[in-house]
Amino acid sequence: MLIYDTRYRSITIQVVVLVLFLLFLSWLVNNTIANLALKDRTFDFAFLFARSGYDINQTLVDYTNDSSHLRAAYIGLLNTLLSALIGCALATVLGVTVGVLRLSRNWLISRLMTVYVEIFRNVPVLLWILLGAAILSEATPAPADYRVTEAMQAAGEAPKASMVLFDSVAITTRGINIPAPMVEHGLPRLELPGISLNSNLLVFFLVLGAGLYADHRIRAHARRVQEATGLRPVTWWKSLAVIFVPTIGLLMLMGFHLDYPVLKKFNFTGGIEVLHSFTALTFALAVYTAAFIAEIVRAGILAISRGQSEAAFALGLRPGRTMSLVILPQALRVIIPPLISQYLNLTKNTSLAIAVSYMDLRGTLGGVTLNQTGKELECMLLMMGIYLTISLTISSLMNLFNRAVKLKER
Amino acid sequence: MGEFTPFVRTEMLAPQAPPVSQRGAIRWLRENLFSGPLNTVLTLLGLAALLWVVSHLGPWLLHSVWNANSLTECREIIAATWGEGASGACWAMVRDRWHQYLFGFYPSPLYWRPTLAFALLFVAIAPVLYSQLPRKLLLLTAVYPALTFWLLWGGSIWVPVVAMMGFGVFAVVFRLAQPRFGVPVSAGLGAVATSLWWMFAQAPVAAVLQSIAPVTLTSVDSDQFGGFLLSVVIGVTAISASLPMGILLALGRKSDMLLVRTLSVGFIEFIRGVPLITLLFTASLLLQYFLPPGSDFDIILRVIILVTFFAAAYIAEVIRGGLAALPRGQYEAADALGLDYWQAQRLIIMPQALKISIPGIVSSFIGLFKDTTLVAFVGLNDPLKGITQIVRADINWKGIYWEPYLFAGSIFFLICFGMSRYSMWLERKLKTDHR
Amino acid sequence: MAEHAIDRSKMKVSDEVAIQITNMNKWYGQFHVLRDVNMTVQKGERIVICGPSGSGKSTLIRCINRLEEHQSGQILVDGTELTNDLKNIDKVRSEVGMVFQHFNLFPHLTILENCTLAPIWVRKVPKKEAEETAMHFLSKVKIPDQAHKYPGQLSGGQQQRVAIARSLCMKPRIMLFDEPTSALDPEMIKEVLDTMISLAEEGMTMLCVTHEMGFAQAVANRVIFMDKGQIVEQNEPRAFFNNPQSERTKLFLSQILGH
Amino acid sequence: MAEHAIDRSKMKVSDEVAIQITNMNKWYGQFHVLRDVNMTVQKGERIVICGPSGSGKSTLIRCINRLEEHQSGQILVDGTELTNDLKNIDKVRSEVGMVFQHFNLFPHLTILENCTLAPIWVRKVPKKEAEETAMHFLSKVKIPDQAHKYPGQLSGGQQQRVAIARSLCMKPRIMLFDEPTSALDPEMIKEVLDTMISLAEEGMTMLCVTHEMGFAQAVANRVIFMDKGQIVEQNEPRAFFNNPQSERTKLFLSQILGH
Amino acid sequence: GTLDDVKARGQLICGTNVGLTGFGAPDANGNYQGFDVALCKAVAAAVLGDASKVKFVPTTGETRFTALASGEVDVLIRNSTWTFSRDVDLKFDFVAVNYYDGQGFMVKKDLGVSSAKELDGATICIQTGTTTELNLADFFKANNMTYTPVTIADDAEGQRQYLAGACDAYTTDASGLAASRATMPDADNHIILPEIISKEPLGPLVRHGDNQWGDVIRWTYYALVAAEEYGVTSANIEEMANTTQNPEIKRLLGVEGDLGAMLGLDKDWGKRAIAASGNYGEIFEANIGSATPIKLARGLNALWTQGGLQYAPPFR
Ligand SMILES: Nc1ncnc2c1ncn2[C@@H]1O[C@H](COP(=O)(O)OP(=O)(O)OP(=O)(O)O)[C@@H](O)[C@H]1O
Ligand SMILES: Nc1ncnc2c1ncn2[C@@H]1O[C@H](COP(=O)(O)OP(=O)(O)OP(=O)(O)O)[C@@H](O)[C@H]1O
Ligand SMILES: [Mg+2]
Ligand SMILES: [Mg+2]
Repeated sequence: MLIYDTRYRSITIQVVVLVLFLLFLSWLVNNTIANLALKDRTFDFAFLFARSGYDINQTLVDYTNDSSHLRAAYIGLLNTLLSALIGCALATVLGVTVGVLRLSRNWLISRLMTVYVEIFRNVPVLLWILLGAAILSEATPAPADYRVTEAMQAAGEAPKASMVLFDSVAITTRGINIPAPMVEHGLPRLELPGISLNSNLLVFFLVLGAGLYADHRIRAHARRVQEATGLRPVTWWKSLAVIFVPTIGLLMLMGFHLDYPVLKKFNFTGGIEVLHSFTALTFALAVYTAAFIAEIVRAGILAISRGQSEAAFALGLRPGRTMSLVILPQALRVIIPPLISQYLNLTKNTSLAIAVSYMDLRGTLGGVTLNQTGKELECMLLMMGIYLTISLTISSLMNLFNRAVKLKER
Repeated sequence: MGEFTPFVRTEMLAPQAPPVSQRGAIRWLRENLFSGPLNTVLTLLGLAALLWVVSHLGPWLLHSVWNANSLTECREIIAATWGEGASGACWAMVRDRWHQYLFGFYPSPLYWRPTLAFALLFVAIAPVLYSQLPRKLLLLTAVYPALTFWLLWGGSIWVPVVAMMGFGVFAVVFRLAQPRFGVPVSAGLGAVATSLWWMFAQAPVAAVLQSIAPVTLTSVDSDQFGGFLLSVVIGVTAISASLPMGILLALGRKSDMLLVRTLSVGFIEFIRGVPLITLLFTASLLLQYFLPPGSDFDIILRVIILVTFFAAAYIAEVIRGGLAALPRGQYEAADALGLDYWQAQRLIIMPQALKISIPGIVSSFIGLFKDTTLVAFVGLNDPLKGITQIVRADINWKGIYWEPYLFAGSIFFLICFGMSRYSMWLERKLKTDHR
Repeated sequence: MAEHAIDRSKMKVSDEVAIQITNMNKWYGQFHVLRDVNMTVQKGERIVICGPSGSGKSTLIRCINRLEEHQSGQILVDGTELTNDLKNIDKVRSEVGMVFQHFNLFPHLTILENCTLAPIWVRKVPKKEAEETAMHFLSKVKIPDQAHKYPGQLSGGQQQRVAIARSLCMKPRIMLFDEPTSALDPEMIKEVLDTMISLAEEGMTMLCVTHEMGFAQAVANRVIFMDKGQIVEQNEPRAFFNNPQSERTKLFLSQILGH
Repeated sequence: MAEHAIDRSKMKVSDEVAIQITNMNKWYGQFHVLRDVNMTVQKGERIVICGPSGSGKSTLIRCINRLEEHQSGQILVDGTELTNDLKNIDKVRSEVGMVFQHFNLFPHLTILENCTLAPIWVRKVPKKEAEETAMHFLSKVKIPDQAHKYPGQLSGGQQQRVAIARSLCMKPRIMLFDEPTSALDPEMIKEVLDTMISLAEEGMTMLCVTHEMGFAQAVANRVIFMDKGQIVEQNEPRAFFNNPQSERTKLFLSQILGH
Repeated sequence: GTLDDVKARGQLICGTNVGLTGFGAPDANGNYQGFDVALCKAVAAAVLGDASKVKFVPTTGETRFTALASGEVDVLIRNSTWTFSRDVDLKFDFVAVNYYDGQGFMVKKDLGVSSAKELDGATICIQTGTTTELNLADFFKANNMTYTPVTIADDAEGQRQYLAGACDAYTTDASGLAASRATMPDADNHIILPEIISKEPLGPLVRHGDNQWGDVIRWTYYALVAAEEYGVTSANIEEMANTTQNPEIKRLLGVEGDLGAMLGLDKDWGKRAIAASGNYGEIFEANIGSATPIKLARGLNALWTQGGLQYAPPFR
C-alpha cells in the first residue's frame, strides 16, 4: 500500500487533500454562480465607475458627490490609513510611557498605570470608541457659544466659549479646528500624467530631507571623530541648524502663514477641521492598544535579565548609556514583533469606525456604496482584499525585521 | 607575603535591626513616592489625575437614582433632591432593563434555563482544568454541548442527543477502521459516516425516539437571544470549537507536506489579515452566495461559524508557539519508543504544547469575548450596542447615554479581568506542579 | 591544577591598600545580610572568599563596586570612599572589574564590541586603540580568533574568558570574581582557571568567590571564610585548609573536600 | 569502574546476527556524513563507539532505528530491512531501545507513566501488566520509590536511569545509547554506568556511543573508532587501548586519556 | 412560493427595525411594538390566523435588503423608501405605501433659520445607508449650497448628536423628526423646517417574482385601509360582519364572495387582519398618533376622503 511507504505516504495524502480542496472550491464557485443566476444578479465591478452621489465629510484628496464609487473607496482607504497611522503613533508613545512608568519605583504611579492597563484591556474597544465620541461631543461648546452678538458687546459680556492656544484653535462639538499652513507665493501644481502633485509640499519635503541628510552626515562625522580621538564633538546645535534654518528660510520665502479658523454663520471655516468621529476613533483605539503595548514594553524590558545592566554598571557605564547601548537594543528585539502585531490589530480595528460613522474604507466601500448599489459580493470581496493586502504588507515587513535582528547563536 | 593577621571569630554576631532610616512609613513614603525630583513630580501628577477623576465622577455617582420609571422622572428626582442643574446617574434604567442586558428577549419564565446552562459550564470545564477531579466528570464535559443546546433552544431532547450520536458513529467507525487503515484514512471514513448520519439519519431517528419517549422543553428561537447570553453563547461555542480546529491548523502549519502547509498558512493568514467585522458581514451578507441555493440557516449559527474560524486562526498561532517551545528530543523519544505520529501528538506533544499555550489561549478567549460585541453590526442584540440601542429607542429612556454603557462595560470588565487573573493563577499553579 | 607549575615569585603583594572595609553593615529590608565586616586588601593580593550558600559572599563582592548599597560603615576603594556621590561610584567602577557567574555578555554585540564598548564610552578611548587593546586581551585569554563572533556562538568557557577580557579592557586595578566557574561544564572550568591564574601571576589584585579549592591553594595568598554575613576565619591557604580553627570552618571544609 | 568486579563469563556472544549494516552511506544535503559503513553485530555483543566530535557516531546510531534515513546501502535489524515501509520501521523500533544524551523523558507524565506509555499504546499490553513490568525495571535501575514523581523532580542521574528503564519496558532485543552520561554531573555518571554494566551482564545487545573509556574496558567486547563518517579501527578493548594501529586513533586516544 | 413556506412553517418572518421609536422597537418585555410591527402582525393574522405567529428579525440599514434577498425574512416592513433602483435593480417588489413621508430638517430655534434654503455652510446630521444621504446631496447641489455631513448610525445617536450640538440641523424622514422632537425635554426650542426635500414613500417589500405573496401583503394592507374607510374597527368588527349591508364590507370581511381563496387564504383573512391590531387609523393612532408621545399628524397619510393619500383599491 502506498500509504505505508514513507516516500509515497505524504504524496498520497497531499493528492487527496488537493482533490478535496479543489472540490470544495468548485463547490463554492458553483454555488455562487447558481445563486447569482437565481437572484438575477451579475458579478462585475462596473459600478465602481458610476457616480457615487453621496458626500463624505473627511476627504484627504479631492472628492465630490459627482466622483465615482472607486474614488469614494479610495477616500475611505486614505481615511482608514490616516486613522491607523496616527493611532499607531499615539499608541506607541502612550504605551511605551505607560509601560516604563509601570516599572517605576513610584508606588502610586505604578499602581495607577496598572489600573489603566487593566481597565482598558478588559473592556471591549467598541465601548471606548463610543464613549470617546460621546465625551467629545458632550463636553465641548457648540460653535454658537463662540458668537459675540451686538447685544453682548453692548453689555460687555464675554461669549460662553473662546478659542484656545492664542486664539488659533477652536474646539467645538463637531471637531477641532486648527490653523492650516498656507503659502502666499506658492508654486503651481505639478501635473504629471495621472496624478497632480502639490509642488509646495514637494519642495518642502525635499528641503527637509536635505536637512536631515546633512544632519546624518554631521553625526557620522562626529562618530568618526569619536572613533579617532575618543571624544565625541558636541553636535546638537549643528543638527538643529541644518535641519531648521533651510526649512524655515524656505517657508519665509514662500510666504508661509497660518490660515486661522473663523466663525462663520454656522461653523468655523478656514483652517483644518479634525472631526470628532476621527478623533474619537483614533484616540480610543490608541488608548486601548496602548494598554497592550504597555504590557509588551514592560515584558520586553523585564526579559532583559538584571545581569545585563549589572554587567554594564560594573563596566562603569552610566544608567543612561546602559539603557541606550545595552538594554534597549536587546529589549527592542523582544518588543518589536508583538508590537507590530498590535499595529496590525489597530489597523484592523479601524473598521469599527462604523460605530461613530467615520467614513473609512468600510464606511464608504463597505457601507454607503454597498447600500446604494446592492453589490454586496463585489464590495465585500474588494474590501477584504484591501485589508488583507495591508495586513500582509505589515507582517512581511515584520518578518524582514525579525530576520535582520535575530540573535546569532550556535 | 601580605600583611594580614590570621583571624578567627570566636563568637558569632547576632542579626541587628536595620537603622531607623530603613524602617517605617516615612521610609516607605520616601522610597516609594518621593525618592527623587522626578518621582515627586510624578506622584503629584498622579494625585492630581486621581483627584480630577474623583471630583468629576464622584458627584454624578453620588446623585444616582435607582427608582424611577423614565429618564424624565430620574431628572425630576435629581433636580428635586440635589437642586436644579445637578447631574446624576439614572440607574433606574438598569433596574428596569437588566434582564434584557443579561438574557436579551429570552422568555422570562425560562430564565432558569440559561442560568442553569451557565452554572453547568463551570462544572463541565472544571475537570478539564483541574486534573485532580474524578475523571468521570469528563463524561459531563462530553455531553455538555448537547445538554446546553437543549436547555437554551429547547425542543425535543432527541435532536441534540441524536446529533451527539453522530460523534459516537465517528468513534465506532474510527475504532473499526484504524487498525487496518491508519489514522488519516479512518478519520476521513469517520467524517463521511458522521456526515451521512447527520444528513440522513438525524431527522428520522430523532423523530422516532421523540414519538417513543417524548421529552420536550419549550423551544426558544435564537432571535430571542441577546445581551450577555448571546455573548457567552457565541464566545464559549466559538472557543471550544476553535480549539480542535486550531490544533489541526497548527499541526498543518508545521507539517512537512507542502500542500497541507500552504493551505493552513493561507487560511490562517487570510483570517488574521481581515478585520473580524468583515467576517461578520460575510456571515450576514455573503454566505447566501456561497452556500447551495435555498439553504438558509440561523444568523447566530452563521456568526458562530465565522467567529470560530477567526478564533481558530488565532489559537493556531498560539499553539504553534507552544509546539515550537517543545524540544526536538520529545519527538525523537516518542519515535524511538515506536509511537506513531498521531499517538505521539496525542500522548506526548499536545498535552505539553497545550499546557504551555494556556495563557495565550485564555487571552485569545478574552479577546474573542470582547469582540462578540461586534455582532451588533449585523443586527444581533449584543449587550453593549444592540441592547443599548433598543433601550434608547424606548420612549421612556430616550436620551439616556452613559449608564447603559457603563453598566455593560463593567460586566465585561469583571468577566475579562476575572479570566485573566484566573489564567495567571493557573499558569503559576502549573509551573510549580512538577517541582 | 597541580600539574601546572605556578610561579608564586611573581605574585608580589605591595604595602599599598587597595580596598579597605570598616565596620560595614548591610540589610535587605529587615534581613541583616552583612554584619560588621572589616577587611583590608593590599595591592596585588589574591583573596579567595568561600562559605556556605547564602552567607553573603556575593553581596560583599557586589558592595565593593556598589552594585549594592551598604547602610553603615565605610568602603574605601583605592582611597575613594563609596558614598552616594555618583562621581565616586563612576571612579571606583572604572577601576574595579567584575566577572559574573553567568558571564552577562551582551548578546547583541560581537565579542570585540563587547570588549570595546566600555573603553570607548567610559574611558573615551579612540575606537582603533580600544580594538587593539581588546585584541590584546583576547589573545591573552586565547580566543583572538573568536573576536567577530557573537556570544551565543561560543561555548560557556569561552564566554567566561571573554567576560574576563572585557573587564581587563578597562584596565582595572582590582578584579572581582563571583563564582566565575560554577556555571561551566567541568572541561571548561580549566580554561577559565588557567586564565585567572595567569592574571594572578601578573600581579593583579583579585577577590574571588569560588569553591575551587585547587585554585585557592595554588594562587590565593589568603582565604576568607564567611558565614551568616560575617567573616568567620581568614588565613593563608595552607594553614586554612590543613588547620582550620573555627568549628564552622572545619564542618564546611569536611563537606567540600569530602565529595 | 575497575573497583567493580565484572563477571564477563555471563556475557555470551551468540552466533546470530542482530544488526547487519552493509555499504551504508548517508548525506545531509551535500555533506557526506556516513561513508560506506559496514558492520555486523552479533546477538549479545556490547559495542562501544568512539571518535572525535562530528565524526558521525550519533548519526550511525540514529540510522539504526530510523530516526535518520540512510540513502544507500542496507541496514538489517534482526532480519528486518529498514526501508521506507512504515510497517518495518515500526517493527524495528519496537525491538530497538534508545537512550539519549538528554534523557528526553516526558515531563508531563510521572515516571511510571513514562515507562508504561509505549507498552500500552504500542504493544497493547494491559495497563496493570505494563505497570508491573515498569516497576520491575524501575527496581532494576534502583529507583522504584520514585515511580510517582515527575521527571522534573529527579536528579540527572536518576532521570537517565528512568530513560533506560523506559526503553527496557518495551523489552527490546537491542539497546542503543547515545552518550548517555555526557550530560551528567560526575557524581551521577557512576549510577548510570552501573546500570548499564548490569544490563551488559544480562546479555543485552548494546551499542553505546561514549567516551567513558573505563566503561569500554570493563564491558565492551569490541570498540569501534570512527572519524569523518567512516569506521577507522575496530578491535577488542584491550588491544584497542594498548596497541592502537591507526595514527588517527593514537592521536585521539592520547587526547582523551591525557586529561 | 413564500406563502406556502409561511403556512408550512406556521410562522411569518418579518424583517424589522429595532431602534425606531413608534415604528419598530421591542419593549421591556421583548415584545415588538410599533406602526410597522402592527402590519406584520396583521399579515400573520391573515395568513396563519394568529397575530402572534410572527418572528421579528432585527435588520440594520445595511443588512435589510440582503436579509430579504437571501430568504432570511419573508417580508421587510422597515420604513424603507420605494425607489426605482431598489424596485428594479435590486429585484424587490414594493407592494404598497403604508406611510407617506418626506425628508425634512430640524434645527434649534436660536439658530435663527426658518428655511432649509438658509442652511448654506451648515453641518448636518444624517443617517448613513439610507436614501436621505442622496437626497441631501441632491438638494444642496440643486440649490448651489454647501454643507458638512455628520453621518450617524441610528436615530437615537442622531438625536443625541443633534442635541449635543454636533450638527446644526438633523435631517431624516419628517415622521422621525417629529418623533424625536416630541421626546425632547425642550421640544419648543426646536423647529422642523417647512421644506420637505424628498418624497419618501415607505412601504413593505417582498422578493421580486413572487406575485402571490406580494398580493397577500398588498391586500392585507389595503384591507386595513379599507376598514378605516368603511368604519370597521377592531371593536365593532364582529358586529359589522353580522349586520352590515354594504357589499364591499361584506366582501372585505369574508361574509360574501370568496376573495380569500383567490389569495390562497381562507375567507376570514381580512377580518382577522383587521382584528389583529385594528384598522389603519387605529394602528396609526395607537403607535404614532396624536395621543402618543410622538404626536404625528395624519397629514399625507389621512384617507383620500379626508384629503390624504391613503387610498385602497376596491375589494371586488
Ligand atoms: N535582593 C535581595 N533581597 C533580599 N534578600 C537578598 C537579596 N539578595 C540576596 N539576598 C539574601 O541575602 C543572603 C546572602 O546572599 P548572597 O547572594 O550574598 O549569598 P552567597 O553567599 O553569594 O550565596 P551563594 O553561594 O548561594 O551565591 C541570602 O540569604 C539571600 O537570600
Ligand atoms: N540534521 C543535520 N543536518 C545537517 N548536518 C548535520 C545534521 N546532524 C548532524 N549533522 C552533521 O553531521 C556530522 C555528524 O554528526 P553527529 O551528530 O553524528 O556527530 P557525532 O560523532 O555524534 O558528534 P558528537 O560527539 O559531537 O555528538 C556533524 O558534522 C554534524 O554537523
Ligand atoms: Mg553568590
Ligand atoms: Mg553525538
